[in-house]
Amino acid sequence: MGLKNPYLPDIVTITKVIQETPNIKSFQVVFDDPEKMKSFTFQPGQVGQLSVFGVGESTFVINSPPTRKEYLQFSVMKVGEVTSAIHELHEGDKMGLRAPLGNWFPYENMKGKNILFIGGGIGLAPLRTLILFMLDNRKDYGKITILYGARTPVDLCYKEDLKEWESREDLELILTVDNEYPGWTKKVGLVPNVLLEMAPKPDNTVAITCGPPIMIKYTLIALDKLGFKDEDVITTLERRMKCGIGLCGRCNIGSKYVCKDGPVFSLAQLKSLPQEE
Amino acid sequence: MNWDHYMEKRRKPLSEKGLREKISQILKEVDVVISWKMGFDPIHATPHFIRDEKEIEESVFNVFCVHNLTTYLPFMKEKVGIVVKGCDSRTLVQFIQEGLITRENLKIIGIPCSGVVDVKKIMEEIGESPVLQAEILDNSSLKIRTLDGEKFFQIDSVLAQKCKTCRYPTPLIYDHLIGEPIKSQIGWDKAYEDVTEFDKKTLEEKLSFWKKEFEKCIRCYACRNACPLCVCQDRCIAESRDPHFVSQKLELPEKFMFHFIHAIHLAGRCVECGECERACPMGIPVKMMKKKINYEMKQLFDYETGINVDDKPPMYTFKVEEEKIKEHEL
Amino acid sequence: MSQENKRELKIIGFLCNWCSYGGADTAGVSRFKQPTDLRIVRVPCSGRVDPLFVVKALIGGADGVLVSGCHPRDCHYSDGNFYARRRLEMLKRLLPFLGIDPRRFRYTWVSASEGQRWQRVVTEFTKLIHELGPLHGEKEKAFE
Amino acid sequence: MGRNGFLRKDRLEAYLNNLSKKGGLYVPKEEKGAIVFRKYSGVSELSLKKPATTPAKSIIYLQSETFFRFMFEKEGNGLDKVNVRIQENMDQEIRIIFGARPCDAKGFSVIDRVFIDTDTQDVYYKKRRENSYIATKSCDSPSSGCFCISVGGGPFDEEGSDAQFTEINGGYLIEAITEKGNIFLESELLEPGETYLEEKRKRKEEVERLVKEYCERVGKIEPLSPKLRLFSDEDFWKKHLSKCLSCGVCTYLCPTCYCFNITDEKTFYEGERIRSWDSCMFFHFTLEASGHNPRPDKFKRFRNRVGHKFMFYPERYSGQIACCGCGRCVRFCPVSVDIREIVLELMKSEEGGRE
Repeated sequence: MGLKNPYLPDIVTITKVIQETPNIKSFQVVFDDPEKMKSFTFQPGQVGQLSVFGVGESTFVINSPPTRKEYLQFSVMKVGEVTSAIHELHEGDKMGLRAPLGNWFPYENMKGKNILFIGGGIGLAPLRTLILFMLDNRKDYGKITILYGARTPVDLCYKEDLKEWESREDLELILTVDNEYPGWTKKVGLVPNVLLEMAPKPDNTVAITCGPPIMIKYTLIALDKLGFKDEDVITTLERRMKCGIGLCGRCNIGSKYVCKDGPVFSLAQLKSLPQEE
Repeated sequence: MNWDHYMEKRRKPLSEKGLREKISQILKEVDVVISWKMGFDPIHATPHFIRDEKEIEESVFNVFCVHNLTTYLPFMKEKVGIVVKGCDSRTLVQFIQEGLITRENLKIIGIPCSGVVDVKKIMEEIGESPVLQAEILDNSSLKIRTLDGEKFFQIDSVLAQKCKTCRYPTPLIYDHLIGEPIKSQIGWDKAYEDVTEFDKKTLEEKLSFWKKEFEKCIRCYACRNACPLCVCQDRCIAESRDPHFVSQKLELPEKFMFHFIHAIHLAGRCVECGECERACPMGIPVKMMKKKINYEMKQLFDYETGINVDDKPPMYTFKVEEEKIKEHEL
Repeated sequence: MSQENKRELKIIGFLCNWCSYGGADTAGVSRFKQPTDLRIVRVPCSGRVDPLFVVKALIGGADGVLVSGCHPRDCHYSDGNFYARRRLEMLKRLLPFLGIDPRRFRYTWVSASEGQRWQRVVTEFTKLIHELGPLHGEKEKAFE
Repeated sequence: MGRNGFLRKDRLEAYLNNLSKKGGLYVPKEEKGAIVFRKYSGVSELSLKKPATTPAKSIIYLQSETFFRFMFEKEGNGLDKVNVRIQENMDQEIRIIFGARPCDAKGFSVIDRVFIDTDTQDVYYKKRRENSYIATKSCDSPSSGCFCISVGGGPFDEEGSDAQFTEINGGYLIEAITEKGNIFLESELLEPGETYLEEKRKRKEEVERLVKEYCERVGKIEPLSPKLRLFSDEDFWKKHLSKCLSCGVCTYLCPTCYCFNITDEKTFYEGERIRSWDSCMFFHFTLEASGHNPRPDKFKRFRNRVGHKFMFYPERYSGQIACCGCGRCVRFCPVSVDIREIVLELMKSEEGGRE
């Protein structure tokens, strides 16, 4: 037939499970088909549909960068039926994967610019892929700043990465937690407030933010206050998705489908769409 | 079934003017009044949410006001005024029994009702031709002008099934009553003749009847959503994955299961307003299952739904010694 | 082997934890001979048995369903089986309306000490279901 | 139009019997209170008088279908981890639809744009669409709630049909519209149709006038501008949708609605992935696992439905409206929500208040 069936998942095997936080696990997977593993390409920010057969599919961003190809990594927060089922899985278990889906961060347009990453909780996942990608192409970008917050130190994801980033000279990492915590000596405060305190300059800078809806809401307000233009603010959206290819109709915001036309949108694009919660 | 003589006697015109005045009066005490107005054509009325004095003018009451407006109440947080027919009022009684509404937040305008029509039946008779005009002549017949011409109906011949055996034409609970109370002569047995008749069929006949009917079901959930007593709505177990009673397949077992869920969750609660059946676009007699359970509730517990606010629904209570339930020996 | 070496049928039993499950256990410990068609689901109380469990079982492939709880007045939770009695009686009367033989569903009371009664209940019910024959075909289920 | 032929009514049975040998033949059938498309089993059950209750959509775009089956397996001595094997479930049946209405067929072209004119084609739909042959019956008169002409269709509209037949002179004039439509003309039971063309032209004029007159009460429905202010006015939607029951009648009976759900079902060792119609009117449609729901209220859901059909879809597909005017959503809505009224009010507001 020759026609690709976009609904058929590839089988992947879990090679490693990392407990990031009490309710977030990262899963590294490889395609069972070695050819597929070799030929698979994607762009930073693109997503995949992981499926636990018999339970269902859910969308997650590929948070390992395209420049590191030994495995694909997904981080899963346990919230619903599918994510709970994924959390039950171990190394060696099989999943289905349909990837890559959706659009990606416009990193080509960011060359030569300063990059400000603002993440909250598991919202660091989509940023991670771009951060690692940029670090692998470090000379293409200006100053890189990462502001990352979580509820408590326990809820910070990618601790290995954070440690490494903290030690690097070529990027600035600011960590914050919502409330005072025994032994925590870094910043305390909500991400938008810390952002205002930092007062980064908007000149030649792109801000990329991802996190819980409430954090994004106030971060966008803060960025506006700081003088960031809507075109220079980029975020990723989440919606309930099923097909992942813009057909099933549920993840739309106006005429745009988050699964196909997104999940990456600039604030300028978002403002042109009907406002939903 | 001969019920004509009795309908004739009780059919009386209603003053819509009186209704509008009453709505105007209670609108001062509540946030919204739910009534009816004319819908997209003269034989389709539609629920009318009145928040503004200006909207009162549109409200109507006639044989096309088929909807049980109480279905919206359990989800409304505002103070509501509502217009009810006799049958609809039973829902209110049931709501109060189950604590689903607060009586103090409600103003009820009752209308003694001499029956509404079965709009589907009329649609069928006129071949779904567009209706241009509908007129009620001397309270007993209808003149309906469609694109195909004029047709006359005796109202009695197109009366909704539930109205033919209506036992409570006058609202059982109200703050204001428009018009004179109407009494019904219909006995309880008479109202359940359809159930007892159907039950006489063999098991095979009954199973194949329901298979044929449920085959048509498209799982649109209109029956559930139109049902005033189906208060789980967005939390319905028919749509949940855990517990997982029903899959998304469109096969008969799924449909049987869904309709069992609907009926069993209404055991001892269904007030037989018939909204489920009326809402069904596929013409499935979904009310029958519920009526059968009600029939058994009467046999077992001498209980009738939505009659007395102080009653307790039979499935919510028990007796240590059940007079009517005998241990089943093999 | 099943009753009279016929094809084994699927009978689902919902047994309350405190009485009937114990009754079944007593029957087992006492080595009372029982048919093997019954598959037991242990529930905390007969009051936990949603009539829809029974319906789901019958639609899903069971040929018979047996619910058994503590005798009235003996409920571990004092009144669970009183509610169960009303619900299950309602169901039993509804089933034939949909064309399902009400004899395929039975509810009864067996206490933990009544091993013999349990044996009788199971044996008789299984025998009855075999007399009625399978509800579902080998390939096609009754409601398809 | 291409070739044509005339079928006398008394030959309809023989004709359909022959047609049913060429593939699965689906016709509208009367089933106690509803007309539904079912496999042909005899001419006596055929019901062509009025449009079917459910559109022909479900014959090609099944309400529920299995994408693939999966099996959990182990190799050899079974000491390894469990493997999953996937088996695609592609439907190869030839489907012939006889007696849908022009609006039903037009609905398919709305769905085609989404499912086929894309780089990620819905192969299941596409396959079935390729394997299907649709003969529509031109309408004799409008039905209650119809508004095909208002949305650019009509009682003789050819869009999406492979062939069309018109009831005249005690029979049916069958005309092929596409190459595929010839399947309906390959029959020895047909007489030459040329002599009936004039009669059909007259009939067409007459019916179109009748339908037009009825649709004029509605007027022309145009795509809505994304800049429409009233569209984001919650009070407007609340006013119109307080009565909405949030059921799926309007979407499931709509020939153009195509939104779907994907769910898994499994027994112990195997299972299947199922695609089933979903409705944007349901609370669960957009409910996320976290509990967040971007469209928690029925009026927001309905706004999206109107938006999808008259604003978002036209934006994506060069001004085409995702509505064929069949009127089922109006006719069968249990509380008579009238989408025409809502769209017209939105359009009117645009005239006065364009930004």
